[in-house]
Amino acid sequence: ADDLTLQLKWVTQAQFAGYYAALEQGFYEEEDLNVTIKPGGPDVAPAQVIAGGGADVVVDWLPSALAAREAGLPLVNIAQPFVKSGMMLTCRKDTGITSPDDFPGKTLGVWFGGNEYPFLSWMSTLGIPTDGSDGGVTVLKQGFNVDPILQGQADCVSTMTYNEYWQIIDAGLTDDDLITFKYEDGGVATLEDGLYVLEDKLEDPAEVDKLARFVRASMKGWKWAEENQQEAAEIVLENDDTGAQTEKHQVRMMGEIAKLTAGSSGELDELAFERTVATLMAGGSDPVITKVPEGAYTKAVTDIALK
Amino acid sequence: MIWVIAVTIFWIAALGVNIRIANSAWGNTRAGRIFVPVLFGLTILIVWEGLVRGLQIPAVILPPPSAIAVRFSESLDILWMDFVQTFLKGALSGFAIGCGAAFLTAILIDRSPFLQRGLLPVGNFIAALPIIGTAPILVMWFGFDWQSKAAVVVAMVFFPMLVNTVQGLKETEAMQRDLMHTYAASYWQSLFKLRLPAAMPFVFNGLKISTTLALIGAIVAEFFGSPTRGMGFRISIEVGRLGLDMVWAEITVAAIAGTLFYGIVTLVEKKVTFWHPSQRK
Amino acid sequence: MRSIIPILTVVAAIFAIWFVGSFFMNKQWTLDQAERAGTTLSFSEVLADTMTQERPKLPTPIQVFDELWETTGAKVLDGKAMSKRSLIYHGWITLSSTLVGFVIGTLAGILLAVGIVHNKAMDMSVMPWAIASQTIPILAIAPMIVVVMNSIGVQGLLPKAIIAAYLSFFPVVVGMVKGLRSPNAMQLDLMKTYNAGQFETFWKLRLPSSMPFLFTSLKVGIAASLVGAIVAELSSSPLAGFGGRMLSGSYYGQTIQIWSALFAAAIVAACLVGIVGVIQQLTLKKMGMAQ
Amino acid sequence: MGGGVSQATVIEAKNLDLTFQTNDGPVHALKDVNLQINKGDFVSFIGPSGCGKTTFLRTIAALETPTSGTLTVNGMSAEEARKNRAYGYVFQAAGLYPWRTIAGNIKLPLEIMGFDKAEQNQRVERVLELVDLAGFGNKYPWQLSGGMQQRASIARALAFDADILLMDEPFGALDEIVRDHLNEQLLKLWDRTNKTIGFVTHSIPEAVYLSTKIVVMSPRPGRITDVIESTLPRERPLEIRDSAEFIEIAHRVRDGLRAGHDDNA
Amino acid sequence: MGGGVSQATVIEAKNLDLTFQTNDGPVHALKDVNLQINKGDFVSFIGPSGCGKTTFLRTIAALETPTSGTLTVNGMSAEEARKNRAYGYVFQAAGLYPWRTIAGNIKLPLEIMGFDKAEQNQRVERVLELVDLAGFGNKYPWQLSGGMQQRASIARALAFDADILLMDEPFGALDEIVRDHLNEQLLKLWDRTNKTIGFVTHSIPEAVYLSTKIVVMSPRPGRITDVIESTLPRERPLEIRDSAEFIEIAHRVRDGLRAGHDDNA
Ligand SMILES: Nc1ncnc2c1ncn2[C@@H]1O[C@H](COP(=O)(O)OP(=O)(O)OP(=O)(O)O)[C@@H](O)[C@H]1O
Ligand SMILES: Nc1ncnc2c1ncn2[C@@H]1O[C@H](COP(=O)(O)OP(=O)(O)OP(=O)(O)O)[C@@H](O)[C@H]1O
Ligand SMILES: Cc1ncc(C[n+]2csc(CCO)c2C)c(N)n1
Ligand SMILES: [Mg+2]
Ligand SMILES: [Mg+2]
Repeated sequence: ADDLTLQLKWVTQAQFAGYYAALEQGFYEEEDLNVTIKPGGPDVAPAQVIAGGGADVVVDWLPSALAAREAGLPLVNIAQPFVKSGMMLTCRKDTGITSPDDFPGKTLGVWFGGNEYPFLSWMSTLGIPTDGSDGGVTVLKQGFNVDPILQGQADCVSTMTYNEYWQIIDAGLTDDDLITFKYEDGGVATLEDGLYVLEDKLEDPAEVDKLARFVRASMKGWKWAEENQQEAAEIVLENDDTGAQTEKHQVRMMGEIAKLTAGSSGELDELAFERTVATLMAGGSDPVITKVPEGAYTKAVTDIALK
Repeated sequence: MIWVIAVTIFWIAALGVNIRIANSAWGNTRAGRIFVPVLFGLTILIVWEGLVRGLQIPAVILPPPSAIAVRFSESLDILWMDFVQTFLKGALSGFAIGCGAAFLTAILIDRSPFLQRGLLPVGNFIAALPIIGTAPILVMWFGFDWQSKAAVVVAMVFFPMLVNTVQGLKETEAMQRDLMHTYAASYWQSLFKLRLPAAMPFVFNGLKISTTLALIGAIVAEFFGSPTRGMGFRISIEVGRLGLDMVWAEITVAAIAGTLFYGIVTLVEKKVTFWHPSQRK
Repeated sequence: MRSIIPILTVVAAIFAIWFVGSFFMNKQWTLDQAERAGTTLSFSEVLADTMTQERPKLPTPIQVFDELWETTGAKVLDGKAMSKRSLIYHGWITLSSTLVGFVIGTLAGILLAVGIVHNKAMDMSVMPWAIASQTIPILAIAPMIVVVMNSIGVQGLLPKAIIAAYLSFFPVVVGMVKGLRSPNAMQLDLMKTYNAGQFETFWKLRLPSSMPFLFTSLKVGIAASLVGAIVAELSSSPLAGFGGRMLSGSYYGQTIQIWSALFAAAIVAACLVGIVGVIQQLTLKKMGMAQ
Repeated sequence: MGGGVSQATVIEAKNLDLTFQTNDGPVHALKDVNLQINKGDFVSFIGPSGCGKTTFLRTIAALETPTSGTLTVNGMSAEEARKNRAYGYVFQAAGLYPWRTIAGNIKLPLEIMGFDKAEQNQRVERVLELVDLAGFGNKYPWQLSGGMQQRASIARALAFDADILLMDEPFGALDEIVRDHLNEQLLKLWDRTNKTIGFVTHSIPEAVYLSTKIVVMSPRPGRITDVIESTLPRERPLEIRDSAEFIEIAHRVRDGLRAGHDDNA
Repeated sequence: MGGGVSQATVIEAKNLDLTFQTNDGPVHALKDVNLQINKGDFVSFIGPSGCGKTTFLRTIAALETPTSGTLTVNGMSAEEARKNRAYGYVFQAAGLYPWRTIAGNIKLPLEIMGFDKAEQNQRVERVLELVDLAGFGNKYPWQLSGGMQQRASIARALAFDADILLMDEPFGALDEIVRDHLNEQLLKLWDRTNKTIGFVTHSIPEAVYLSTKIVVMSPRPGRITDVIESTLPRERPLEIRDSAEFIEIAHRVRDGLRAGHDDNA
């Protein structure tokens, strides 16, 4: 069997259920692959791991992958299991926010590390300054959780439809207390959770074949997970090393994730790619990428995998 | 390969020079004492540069010092802004509050052996609470701005400072105390004329430990939420986009600021505890 | 032993303040919830709620110790001591890298100190940089160390141990340099009158006189090593150990979990320091230096 | 006897007992000590190491508390006398504060007792002169030899001019010539000011030369074995040490000492 | 004179000069020192504090290097003599290693010089006996009184039986009775073994009682002002100290001392 290591972007959770499902259901084995899945964490940069040779394939978001590419690390998207973005801003209604027009003067929690650019370009399309000047918003670098909105330190925080949003609900706020703004709706959604490899890997046909088998098995895993959500969540729980996840939360997350992967073949949608690039290049005074990336994705792998 | 060999040769040569200088009469002059460590540092930088180039280590893993220097000089304004936020606002204020409070607490509990016996072990226990756990809690309590960073610093420096000061206040010799006793000196007289001066070497020990803790505490706390500036903020976002040259530029600022801070405290210590045997010769 | 009562008093006082703190910090949330639900609560209802919230701003000691028991003692009784939900499992992960790191850091520290004491060039060049090295935020370089070690094929325990060692070597260097230099002029002169070599002077004079300093720095060093191991866990994969627990607790807003991991870490630190203390007592007694 | 100017009792110990509790069991440092010291007396304590000389001096200074028995100083309890700053004490080691200059060290008691600045400076000048250290006021203790430090500590005890002076082997660290010189100075001071002096020494000639009363002590338990009243005149040139009377007193002291020493290896 | 057994020169200093460089400028510790010490001599050095006694002894031991002049020990340079372990040295303070028992401390030089285990134990026994510490071998230094510690340090210097013994105020911390006793013991040892001894003291009677040659020194700069050859016989009971001859030598030493002392406050 061929060895292959996959580095996740985040900790073990249903966000990555497809890969764990493929592993546990033997889909990788069927493709003669011996896959190791490495969970990530907030202090793990997948791009750095792959640069150091610690992984063959990484799960990453397009903004940070493109940023890494500009920094000199030739990451290439080989497949895109997520077709929709799950990122949104969640605000408390009692702050008086009913639409993005109410943002000025408010404090917003934003995830950085590449994810701030969609936000910044969104604000710049809305004409709201983010540099602390009058009539603008105050931006906070949000940590790993939703405390700022619970403690009232921020009026809105970044959330994922499948995760942080439910943490707010679990903490005791209700759907009615909250109002959400999806990045999709603002037209600034970026491609999340794609599979990336280093460019030189694609020069070797044998490697490409291996990757194709990997993508094929992974997509099979994703489809299986979409159909068997309860079991998929349980598989995730078994693989969680921190022992901190709960079944309730993972089952719910699996349901939300399924909405984002639904209908995906794994093939990258060029339009979505170009939209993301446009968003990132528009972003504020210090854009994450300065020139249109060349060769940042390839269809070579999915072409074989989906044959 | 050429690079690696060149680097090795250079290293050995530089080390040779250093050993020579250190053992010569020059090594005892002020210039020598500055030159030797500087040459040592330069050697490390050049070896680093050579290895990164020679082994073609990708810049996204370890950038060469030259790239860091370029980034440093191009980003002075950002670095300065971050420095003000993290060091001047977060670390310094936390250092002042934490050390000041610990000093006063030490004087207060010094009168009560009961409190000392109870508070010091518990204090040591609390001091062992790792910052990684306390920082998110304090950020949750004190908000995103520098106040929470100062709080983290206070939590980190309080007990090392307390333990050292309490220890220092005990550092008088029996005879020195007896002397005060023969003068029927009051509590405050013997505090100010005997015990505080005698405690100073220990107080400075605590201060020196606290300088490095303060900076690290303020930076690490920013990983758990911050406004959009600060050294920790910059490091964490630049890691996310593989701007490692900027990360190292910030680390450089941290190392310089920390060493200077330490050095200044050491200088003050020299002035204040000039009489202590460890400062003589 | 005469310290027991004072310690208990202080602990009791802290718990009292802690309970009061829990009440005031968690109160706002309780009141907000009630307001949203459109009910008003009596004081005792507020009090009861602040003591039992699921995601309190400040959990009460009871909640923390309940959780500690649930994840340690109760797991042992269930025979699941090494399950992933057991703090014993996570504690072991942290402890193993702490101990390996401590050994590496201590050995490196002692070697460096020996070099510094015996070689003037090393003395002059290394010390300022050792200080500078400790002002570097470890959290920033930990991921790089992990990645770099990874790229040369070192994985698992060792990268974490190296980071732990990085934090623990410094106190050992400082303490040992002081200790190895603690013999006074007369003690050194005595060795000279016997025409003893550097090696004999080291074994028979410098090393024994450095023992009290060594142990003091070992105590600091082992606590630092634990902190290093926890920091390293944030950038290691998979996320486990006390560091992993704190982070995932923080990530999911599980304050009780953070606090219990925090306390578990502090308890382990206290035990480690205590063990070094016992070894110190025994050694110094055997050497006749404890009176 | 000895031409004392006044005979009021200054220090009186009755059936004094002092036991230290140590890890190895109790140490009986003073047993059944009875002694009366009058105004103007110069009393030397002599005896083998560990016989309780220091302990007795410290008890007078209220630095130790007797286990039983009574002790009065100036008619009050030792503790009250201490609070009244009735005595100056010179410790066995100099014990100067290293962060103060010599002058600063001598000023220390003056500051505590609230003398004004001018008075302080004047007194510092005077006592520095007295112990032959004029000009060394601005040095720090570690810049002086052991003997000079010891003299500075004597100056410190003299500065505030207490009526009682308690000195624990003040001249132990000095060479014979300086010692002779300071012995002379001390005698002059005592003669002029009529202070009461308690003085611990190991040297028989020194004890005989200085004292009006020599207290011989013996260890385990620490007790007074002999009290020898000196028959020497109050006026004592150095040469008196070659006189037959001097040698005879010295012999008596040595015999007393040796008797107490037999059980002491 | 003095009935020396052999007259071979053991230590010879010619025009010895030693200057310390300090922050406050140079200190001229030894100036133009000339001295010859023969085999079997017992030489005492006496002089006011700071006159260079310790410095001279340390120079002989090659612990200090003279600035100019020549010094030979056993016909070789002082440094070579040190490498040959030609002497035992007793420091002004006991300086026992606290982590070793008394026996362990005495074994220290024996271990370094590579004596075998049995020999080590035997020697430890013997020298402990010699300084009256038999039975204390297993105690730690802090369990002994200052005087006992000092004796242990003498035992340590005697253990490896060097031909030369250099002692820097070895009895300074002892009371008179113990001191007398150890003086006697030392004389006996010297008489029996014919060692060459260099001995620093502050006590005139001690110097006179012990020595075949008394070197009087004077400070600033440190130099030898007088060398007095003793006319006392080699056999010396304690009572000899009351003899006219003794008193006469003591007077000579005191005069020499006082002469050098006049410029020294
Ligand atoms: N604080 C103490 N605790 C226990 N024992 C003590 C204490 N102080 C003194 N002793 C003991 O009391 C005895 C008398 O000691 P003291 O210091 O009075 O003797 P000394 O006559 O002054 O001796 P020296 O001539 O050596 O100064 C000794 O056996 C000593 O060990
Ligand atoms: N290491 C040194 N550095 C500078 N000066 C020194 C040093 N050692 C001694 N001296 C000075 O040299 C002079 C002679 O000192 P030394 O110790 O030989 O005197 P001593 O005769 O032994 O005095 P004491 O009787 O007090 O022991 C003194 O002035 C002393 O301050
Ligand atoms: C430091 C850091 N914090 C948050 C995010 C945002 N984020 C990206 S994936 C993911 C998991 C969703 O459950 C989250 C929270 C980030 N990228 N980096
Ligand atoms: Mg005494
Ligand atoms: Mg000397």
